[in-house]
Amino acid sequence: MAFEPRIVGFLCNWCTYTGADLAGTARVKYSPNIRSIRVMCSGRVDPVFVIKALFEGADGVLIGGCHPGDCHYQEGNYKALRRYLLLKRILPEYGIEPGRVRLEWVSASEGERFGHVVDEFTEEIRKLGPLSIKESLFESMKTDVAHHGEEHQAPTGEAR
Amino acid sequence: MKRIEIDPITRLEGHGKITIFLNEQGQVDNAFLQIPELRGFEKFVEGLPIEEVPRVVTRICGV
Amino acid sequence: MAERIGVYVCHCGTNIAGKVNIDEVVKYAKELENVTLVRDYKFMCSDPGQAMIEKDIKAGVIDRVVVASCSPLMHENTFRKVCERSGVNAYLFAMANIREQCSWVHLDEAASTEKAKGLIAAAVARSTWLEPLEKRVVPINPRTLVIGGGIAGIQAALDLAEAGKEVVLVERDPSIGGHMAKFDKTFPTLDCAACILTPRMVQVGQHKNITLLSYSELAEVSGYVGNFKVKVREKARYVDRDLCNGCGMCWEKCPGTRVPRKGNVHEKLSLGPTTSIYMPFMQAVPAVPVIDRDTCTYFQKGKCRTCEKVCERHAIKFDMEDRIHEFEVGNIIIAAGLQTFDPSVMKRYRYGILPNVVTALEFEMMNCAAGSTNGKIVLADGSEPKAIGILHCIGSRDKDYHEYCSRVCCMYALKFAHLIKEKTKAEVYNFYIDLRCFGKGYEEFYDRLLGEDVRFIRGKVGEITDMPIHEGEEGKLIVRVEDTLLGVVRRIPVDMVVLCTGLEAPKGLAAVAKMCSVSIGKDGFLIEKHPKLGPVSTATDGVFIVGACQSPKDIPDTVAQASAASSAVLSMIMREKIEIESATAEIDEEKCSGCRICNNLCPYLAIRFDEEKKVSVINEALCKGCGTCVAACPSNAIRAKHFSNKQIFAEIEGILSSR
Amino acid sequence: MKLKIGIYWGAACGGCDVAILDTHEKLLEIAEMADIYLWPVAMDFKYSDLRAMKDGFLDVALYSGGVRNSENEEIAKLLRKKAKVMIALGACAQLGGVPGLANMYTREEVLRRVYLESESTVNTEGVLPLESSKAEGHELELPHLYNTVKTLDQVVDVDYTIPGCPPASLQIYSALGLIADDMLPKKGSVIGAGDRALCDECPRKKGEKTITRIYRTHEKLPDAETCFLEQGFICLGPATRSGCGSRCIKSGTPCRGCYGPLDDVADQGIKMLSALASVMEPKEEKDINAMLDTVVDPLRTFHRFSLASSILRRRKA
Repeated sequence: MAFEPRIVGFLCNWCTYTGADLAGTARVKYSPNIRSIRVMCSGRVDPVFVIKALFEGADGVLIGGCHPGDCHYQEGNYKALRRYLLLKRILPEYGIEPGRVRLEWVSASEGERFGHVVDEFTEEIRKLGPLSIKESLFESMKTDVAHHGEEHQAPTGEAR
Repeated sequence: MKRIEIDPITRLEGHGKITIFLNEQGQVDNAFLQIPELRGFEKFVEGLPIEEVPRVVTRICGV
Repeated sequence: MAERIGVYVCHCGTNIAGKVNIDEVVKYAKELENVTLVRDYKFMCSDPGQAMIEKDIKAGVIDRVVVASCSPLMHENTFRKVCERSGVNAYLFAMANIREQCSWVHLDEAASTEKAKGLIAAAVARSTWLEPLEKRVVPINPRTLVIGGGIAGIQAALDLAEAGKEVVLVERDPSIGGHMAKFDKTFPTLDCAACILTPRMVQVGQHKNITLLSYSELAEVSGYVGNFKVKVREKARYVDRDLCNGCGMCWEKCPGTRVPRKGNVHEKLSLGPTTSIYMPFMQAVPAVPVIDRDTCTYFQKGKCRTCEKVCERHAIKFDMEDRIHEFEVGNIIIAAGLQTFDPSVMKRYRYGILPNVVTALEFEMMNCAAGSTNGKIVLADGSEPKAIGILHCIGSRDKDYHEYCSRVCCMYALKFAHLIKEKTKAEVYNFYIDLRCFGKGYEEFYDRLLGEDVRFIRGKVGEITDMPIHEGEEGKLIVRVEDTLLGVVRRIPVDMVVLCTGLEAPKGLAAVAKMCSVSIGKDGFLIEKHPKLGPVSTATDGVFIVGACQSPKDIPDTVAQASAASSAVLSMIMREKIEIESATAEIDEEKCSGCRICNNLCPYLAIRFDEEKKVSVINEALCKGCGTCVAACPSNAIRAKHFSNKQIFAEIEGILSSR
Repeated sequence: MKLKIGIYWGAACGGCDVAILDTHEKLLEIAEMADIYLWPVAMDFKYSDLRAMKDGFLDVALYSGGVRNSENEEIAKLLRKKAKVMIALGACAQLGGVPGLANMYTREEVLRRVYLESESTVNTEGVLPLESSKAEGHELELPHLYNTVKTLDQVVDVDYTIPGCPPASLQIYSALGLIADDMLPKKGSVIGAGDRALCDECPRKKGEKTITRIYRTHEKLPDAETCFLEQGFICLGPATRSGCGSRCIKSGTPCRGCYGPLDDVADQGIKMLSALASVMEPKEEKDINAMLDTVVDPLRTFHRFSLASSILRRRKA
């Protein structure tokens, strides 16, 4: 089966989520690869969520917030931007292409643009191929087996 | 041929085992010291900011 | 876990069912953890649809509800209400948006169905971790605090008082009136400022619904919309307000000098009355004098008390102390006004060095009939000027000082030109960058001035000097300017220079803003809720801003804003109660280390550091639930209600559970 | 009844063992409350002694070090079987510790660097350690070096954790006291440490934070009174459990995170990353990036001790 990217979106309630709804109302068509989680503000998006989503099987993560200056909570989007830019610097060290995480400002009136952003991002992720973090972790530990012991425990990714 | 394993060797820093092989007469035919532990500091200090190196390599041996 | 979740999948006619395989989705949902029942229906939002949920809840089959239908922005409230009236907390409801963000936007049926499964699994996983929250409704105290007794505060206070609502008006100076009380005429109609302002001041002073605290400053604000607790410090004026009848004997006999008098006429301009016990100005409200402690002979040297002796009503009280007044108010209107730019930092205009370089405010006072020159325009030596230069944009539209336009200077400069022409025979030069005459009747006023023989030179003045080069420049102030319309540098000799200083945020505004949880912009002014749609509200519910403390403004705009704010406050008061956000953030004191990472992050200033406990504390009444602090808290001591880490982690796992 | 204790070190440096010894005269009290049945660094027991024990014989096992090879895992599992209570002792057992940084590389990269490329190694024949080899006719065996460093709880069921690199000696003593007095909290808890982040016990003055740039230690002399983070030195204190007695802070060094995350924090390093980015001043992308250029080596800075326990655990191969 051909690779279909799975993208998790973290969309702010006031701009990007509303914009995505508008895309729906206007029947804009875009790729079904994104699945979105609504948060009140892009400032709520903890980089840990992004890492968690990648670990749980997302091939890409889209963070959507209000345009600079338009944040419903005034400055949450700036915090999101700084976290995102710092997170992007750490991803390559984890062996993850930084292009797999993307931050976009999409306003409540930009339904069509939301569709474009998703289509474009989906194609980029498609080019990057599957991320398969969990599978790769399993693979990396396949030979990590004690002589006399049982098989090592599978990674659970449980929050500690 | 008899084989004696001293595993682990104790009361010193680090991991080690000694394997001794005795011949028919019960005399030592051969003895081997093996170091089973490797952590790879040589690799992961590469590219470390210089001020971090002394703080990291102290974890080679804490004894 | 023993959650019993009911999942309801909506067909929305064919809107969803046309693209998403409902049977498959229902089958999938049935297998999800904690799901007790799954139903599908043509229109979940319809009465029979709602009744389905209601019946299942009331039958005790389910205790949490997930509806997979349209966007939560569309129908979250509808279904929350269903939950509530059936006995399930509204916050135990979760929604999967399988219409706007699924069936309407994707072409492929299989992919839409898979996505719908993931979205429903996410909502179910989230639902498992949801917690009931209390809806919070708070009453609105009908009393209002107005900070600032300039024209903005006066207007707002009167609007409210006339509507029968109590107002506490706090003014920093001994009298209300603000800047407007210092003006002679107002542009463009040339109304006499005192004539229109004084009656209103008196009305404020006498109104039964207004508690006027002049010579007072805001000391503390706590609480939240509808329920603010306010402390105001009233400075000791050493004169009993109730006993004084304003006869004037005290200041007539006062030997103290509040301001040293010299020969220079202009030196008295901005200083007002000069004795140590003084009435700020003749129309002051309250009409009660004040003793200036710093220059009073008694306070400084221990004896004198002349005023006390001459006061027949024994109103002088040297033992008076600052008083703290405490109030509870429902809303706050900040009308803190402005201060004018101090041009002495612009060395090239030599303000403070050359005696005949004056600021606009000094020139206003010179023109004011009640001022120290009785309204005459005179030079420092008392003689009449033959030529006056008016320099626009001093401190405004200048990257070195304030980038913004102060919005009033062009018009008051024109007013000055007119007054000069009216009162003297002097030549008038206006040095401007652009003339911005945008208000009602403003352009017409400019046009009128063009016919009054006033000269306009387009150019930002480079320098004011008293060093003559050419003949006829001796004893004059020479304005060096590039006339950008002619493209030449000119030297224009005048006798007096008026600097049209811009408006800036007044001293102490930042402290007031902090107390009231209002943010300050880069320019130093208060930030409104929305520049277009919320010009007098702020990010903090129950706090409103009017007049020049929001941005430079002329009198008409200020008054309009004041009335806008008072009607907004009235609208709050009329509702009697207000619902406030339940999905807020909270800090677990047991976990907070007091690292203070979060302290600067909150745009509503809802986070405060408790110095005693050494932990950060969220005022939940101010919190709007954006979650920024939660994402930042490195020890997870802050929890976002309704958007907790656990809930979002569960959603992530759920959303990725289908292929 | 005296406690029966076994102490073992996996991929460790022995610092945790020394921390036990560093309890000084309290060691006598420990000796009174417990008998030791295994402690390679200090006393002479063999693996054979451990194997010979009945399951559940030990009351407590203290395991320090990460799980780096098959021997570590084997002994960890053996200890788990033999002990009623399994305790992860120190940062390596809890988080992977400094040796967990090897998760940025593969097993092959590590072996190549250590045995072939290292400047101080002469290995002209290119010999690499073999798990089983023949030397002069004798069969010899070595443990299998793992590709991925693991924390103890990724390999066996861990009951309690005493954090730190090394754990503060008195904290070990007090944790042992909890066991002796049967006062252990609920399973899975961290013991011998605080419930709040380090800032709670840090003596420095803390104010509101807005950071304009990051400094390395040689770039600026830190003020001795003020919070390191406020001065622009990356300090992991806000994201790190207290209990060490602010050792680093008191010797003029920002916290590096060895006491690990607080309860319910899924990823210490990423959480600190979020906190730091939150309090940075710039707003424009260009300015933010200029400031981020001053954050050198972010992965190893934020995950100095915790890479192996982070959500992603290692660099993707």
